[in-house]
Amino acid sequence: MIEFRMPSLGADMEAGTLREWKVKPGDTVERGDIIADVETMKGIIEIEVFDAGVVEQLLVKEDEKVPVGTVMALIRPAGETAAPKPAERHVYETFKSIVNVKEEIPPVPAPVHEGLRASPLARRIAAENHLDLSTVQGSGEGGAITREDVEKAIAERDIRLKPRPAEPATAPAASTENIRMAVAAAMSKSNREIPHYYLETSIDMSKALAWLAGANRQRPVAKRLLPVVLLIKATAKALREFPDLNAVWENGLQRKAEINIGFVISLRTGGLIVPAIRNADKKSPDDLMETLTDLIPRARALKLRSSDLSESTITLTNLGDDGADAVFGVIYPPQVAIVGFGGIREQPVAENGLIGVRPVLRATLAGDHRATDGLTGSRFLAALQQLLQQPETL
Amino acid sequence: MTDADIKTTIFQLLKRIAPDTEPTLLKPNDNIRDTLGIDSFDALQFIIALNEKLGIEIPEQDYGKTATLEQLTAYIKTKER
Amino acid sequence: MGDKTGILITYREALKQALREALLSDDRVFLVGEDVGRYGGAFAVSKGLLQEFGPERIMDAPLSESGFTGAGIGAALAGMRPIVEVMTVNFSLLAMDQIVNNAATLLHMSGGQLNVPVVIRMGCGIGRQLAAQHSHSWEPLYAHIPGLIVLSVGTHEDARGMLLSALKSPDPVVIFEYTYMLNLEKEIPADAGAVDITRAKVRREGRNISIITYGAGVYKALDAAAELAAAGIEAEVLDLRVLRPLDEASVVASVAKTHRALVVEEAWRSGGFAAEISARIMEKAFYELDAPVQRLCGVEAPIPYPKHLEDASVPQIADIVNAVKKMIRP
Amino acid sequence: MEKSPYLHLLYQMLLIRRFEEKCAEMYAKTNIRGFLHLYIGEEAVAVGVTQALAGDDYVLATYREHGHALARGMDAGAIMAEMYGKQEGCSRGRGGSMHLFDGKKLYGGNAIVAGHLSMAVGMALAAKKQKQNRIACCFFGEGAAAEGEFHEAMNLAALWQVPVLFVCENNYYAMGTALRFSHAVQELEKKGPAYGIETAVADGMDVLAVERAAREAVEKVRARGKPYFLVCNTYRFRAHSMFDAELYRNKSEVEEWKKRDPIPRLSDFLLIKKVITEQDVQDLENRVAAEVQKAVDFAEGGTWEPVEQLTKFVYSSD
Repeated sequence: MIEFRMPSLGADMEAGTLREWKVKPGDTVERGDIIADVETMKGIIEIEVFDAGVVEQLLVKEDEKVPVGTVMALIRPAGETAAPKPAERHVYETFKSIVNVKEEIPPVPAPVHEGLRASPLARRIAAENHLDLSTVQGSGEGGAITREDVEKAIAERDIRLKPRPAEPATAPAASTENIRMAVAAAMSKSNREIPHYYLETSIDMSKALAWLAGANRQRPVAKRLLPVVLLIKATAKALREFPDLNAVWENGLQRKAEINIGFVISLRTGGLIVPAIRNADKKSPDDLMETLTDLIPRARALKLRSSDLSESTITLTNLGDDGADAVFGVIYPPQVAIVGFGGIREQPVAENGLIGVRPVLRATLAGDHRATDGLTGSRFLAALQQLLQQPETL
Repeated sequence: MTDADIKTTIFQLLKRIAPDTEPTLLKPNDNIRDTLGIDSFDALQFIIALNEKLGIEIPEQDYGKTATLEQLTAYIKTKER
Repeated sequence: MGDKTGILITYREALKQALREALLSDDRVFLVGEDVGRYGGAFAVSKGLLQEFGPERIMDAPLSESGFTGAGIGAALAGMRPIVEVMTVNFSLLAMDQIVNNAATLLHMSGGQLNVPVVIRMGCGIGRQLAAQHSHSWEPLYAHIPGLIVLSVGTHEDARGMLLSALKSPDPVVIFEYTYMLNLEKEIPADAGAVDITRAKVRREGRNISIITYGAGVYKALDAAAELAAAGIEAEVLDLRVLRPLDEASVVASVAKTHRALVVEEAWRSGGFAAEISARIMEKAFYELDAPVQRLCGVEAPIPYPKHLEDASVPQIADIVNAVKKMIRP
Repeated sequence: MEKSPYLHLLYQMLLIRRFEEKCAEMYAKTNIRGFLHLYIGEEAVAVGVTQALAGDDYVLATYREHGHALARGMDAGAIMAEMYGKQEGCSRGRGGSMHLFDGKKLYGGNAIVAGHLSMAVGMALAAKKQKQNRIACCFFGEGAAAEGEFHEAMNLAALWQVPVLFVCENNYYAMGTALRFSHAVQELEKKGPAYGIETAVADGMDVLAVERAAREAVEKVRARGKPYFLVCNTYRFRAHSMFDAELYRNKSEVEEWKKRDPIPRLSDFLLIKKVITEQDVQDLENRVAAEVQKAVDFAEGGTWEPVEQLTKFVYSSD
């Protein structure tokens, strides 16, 4: 039997409150399925399961707060059989059709509400396409929904719904307080434990913005890029040369193979959420824009998955054009650096003895002095600046 | 489209982009982004939404002409044939 | 340069040609078993080989399956490449101690020092009205045992080639040959020889359903697929060939393509090999499935003598056709 | 000499011979399928030994057991129907030629060589434990004597001192492998004493000799409650089974053995001694022919077990 435990989603998480089970005993789960919403100090997080099997028992009640590591549910691994229990009736019904086809297949009872009959493939395609299976008419054995049914339903829906309707404005109640507390705890820990050093450089953004304006003119509205994707990409590329900054400090410096940039998203209601942009160095500006388009609305709706949050190797904070001129960040432990970008400002710049006006960005680095020294940080910022002078290569 | 229709559409779209705001409380000359706390990302999403819903394409250089509710409504009307 | 022209050959003749080639190509190879020499082989597979190779290399053994199988294992340990013929799988139970406790374990028990390059062939299967003590499908029994390589000769191509590859194996190989097919004629390339004994093989491509089978099921499934094609259903036929170690990737690949699987075997249903295949699909391809995996297996009774009951005991072509139709058009 | 006991021996051997000749015919006509192992030539052994046994003794035989079934008094019709696969057969058609059973007269019909020897030991053990006067009699070929199970059964029987009569029907060929190629010591009678089991050899082509040896053996087994090993040297005139090209022996050898055919041997002896007449022999032939025909008619008229009953008798509760 697999014990599903309250996961740790970061070094700072000590406990979580179960808000909602997304499964019930008897449900089949696959690795990666969302099985619960857990409210943490970071907000409501969708919790994934990492094993395949059948949910045997739910041990934690909704609204119960339990420490990390607490067994929350028992999952019977795929292939393992259990003594039949009344609770598993619906699974049994679902797979009842696995009988000797030489025998008469017994008449299948009319589908009951909780026992929606759909093939795994149909379920998977439906999930990937956000299709509600209860709206689909099944044509398979015993009324089971098959791939064909789902594909037909998706095609029909896509014709019907263009453009897509507004999502219902029923975002879960933001637990601002919790998020505030999470930020407080992490930042306090950081300030207590991490000896920060700070560096700043000014970057001429005229080439980058010109390239961007040109690129955007040729694009449909939906494909436009924001300056921030260039900043993310440049940071990620620069990090390749400075692996000591893309690391964590846990009993010494531990470099990370992947460059996963924690991107700070501020909530209008206060507080921050920092989902990870995985392998940012390998993504094109368009890919990065797409990632942001996926992450930001979900973050603001407090609908991030646990995997969105737990893997970043460095943090990037961007105040944007409405923000202050520069930001000196507080490192998010156990990371060892945070990159900060202020607003892009028109500034007088001396060039060849003349004063010109240029859009200027103030980029900062806060580094963990246990891990690196100012020299490494300076070289990193220099590299960042160089990269932003060649936007077309990003 | 009447001014009222345009306004309703704007409110709907803003509500969708930023569900935790109250766009209907906007005054005609309020800066939309500042008042609602909308960042550049949300602003772009709003422009995309306007494009999808009304077929209007606002080029980047015109962003300055669409800062307030009043300006935006007027801008949309000029773009309508 | 190979000769790709086809020759018509019986399953028996293909087996014999493989034996002959093995004996010709390696002096260490010898055949031992009951009636392999003077009698010409219980099923005439080794007929004429005694005359060609002499009694040193074609060794008649007394009825003592445990004894001569153990001797084969010993000879393999000591540098020979014996081919042990256990006439039929039912008699192999008497040799099972040797196969399971010695051949399969020595390498591991000795910490990698002693490998056992023995090849053990046995006739098996159902369909000759030989009743309960001579009609067996015990491939799953052997496939259960780590340390063995278990091959199922479902086609003439494999009848011609599997033995040669098995003799190259440093580890014990058990080969199941199907007595029911001995007289069956099929075309194989004139230059047919050793075959890959690590992979399953798609014997017919299709996109609507995977019929996964082995041994006696292969030609039945192919016949069924031909019939189904006429009805507009494109069935893929996957011949597992190697039951241990199982080529799971080919199973998953086929299911990922067709999204439906029917597993066919003559062995009994409970704890059979179809159960293993079905479980692997659940583990590795669950989200590819558009219908529950189905099994067509032997009916769980000792095999009876009369033809009509024997036929009803194992899946037939019509059963496969019906099962597929039910899965695709419920 | 009394007439009827001799006539009875002749009748039984003749019945087996004619019955099996009919089997060969029906096999050729595909009315009988599967393996068919004929006993022709060896009739004296089953008939001779059976005379010495009591009705409730346990008898176990090999897959070459038609003779034993008939000698034990099983109905020829039920046996023929079994070979046809009809549900009126002695094993409801499920067993065929190799698996003739009768809950009182014959415990098979066992097709795994030497597999039934230790069963015989167990049946004798049960008789001993239950203080019954029964013995077990186990027939097997000389091929079985090479199997480990033969040696295990012999040792157990001697160790536990159980009333079992092992009858080795040495026909010199295990399928196609001659005795000299399958036994290092070809005097099979030497294998009994190795286990401390009293052993005798009989001429398996002479029914009177077999009967004499068997009576002495059975008497000893029953009286002492100990095993006994009887080797009957005999010969099968037919192939091992219907699928047998007989590459392993030459025709002259077969012809030589046929001169010792147990049936003419007995009838000639009785005719010379004037115990019987030619007419007696002719009457016997007629009677046997009628009986065989009746068996065939019974089998032909039999019915097929419905497919629905395929899984019947897998468990006792079925």
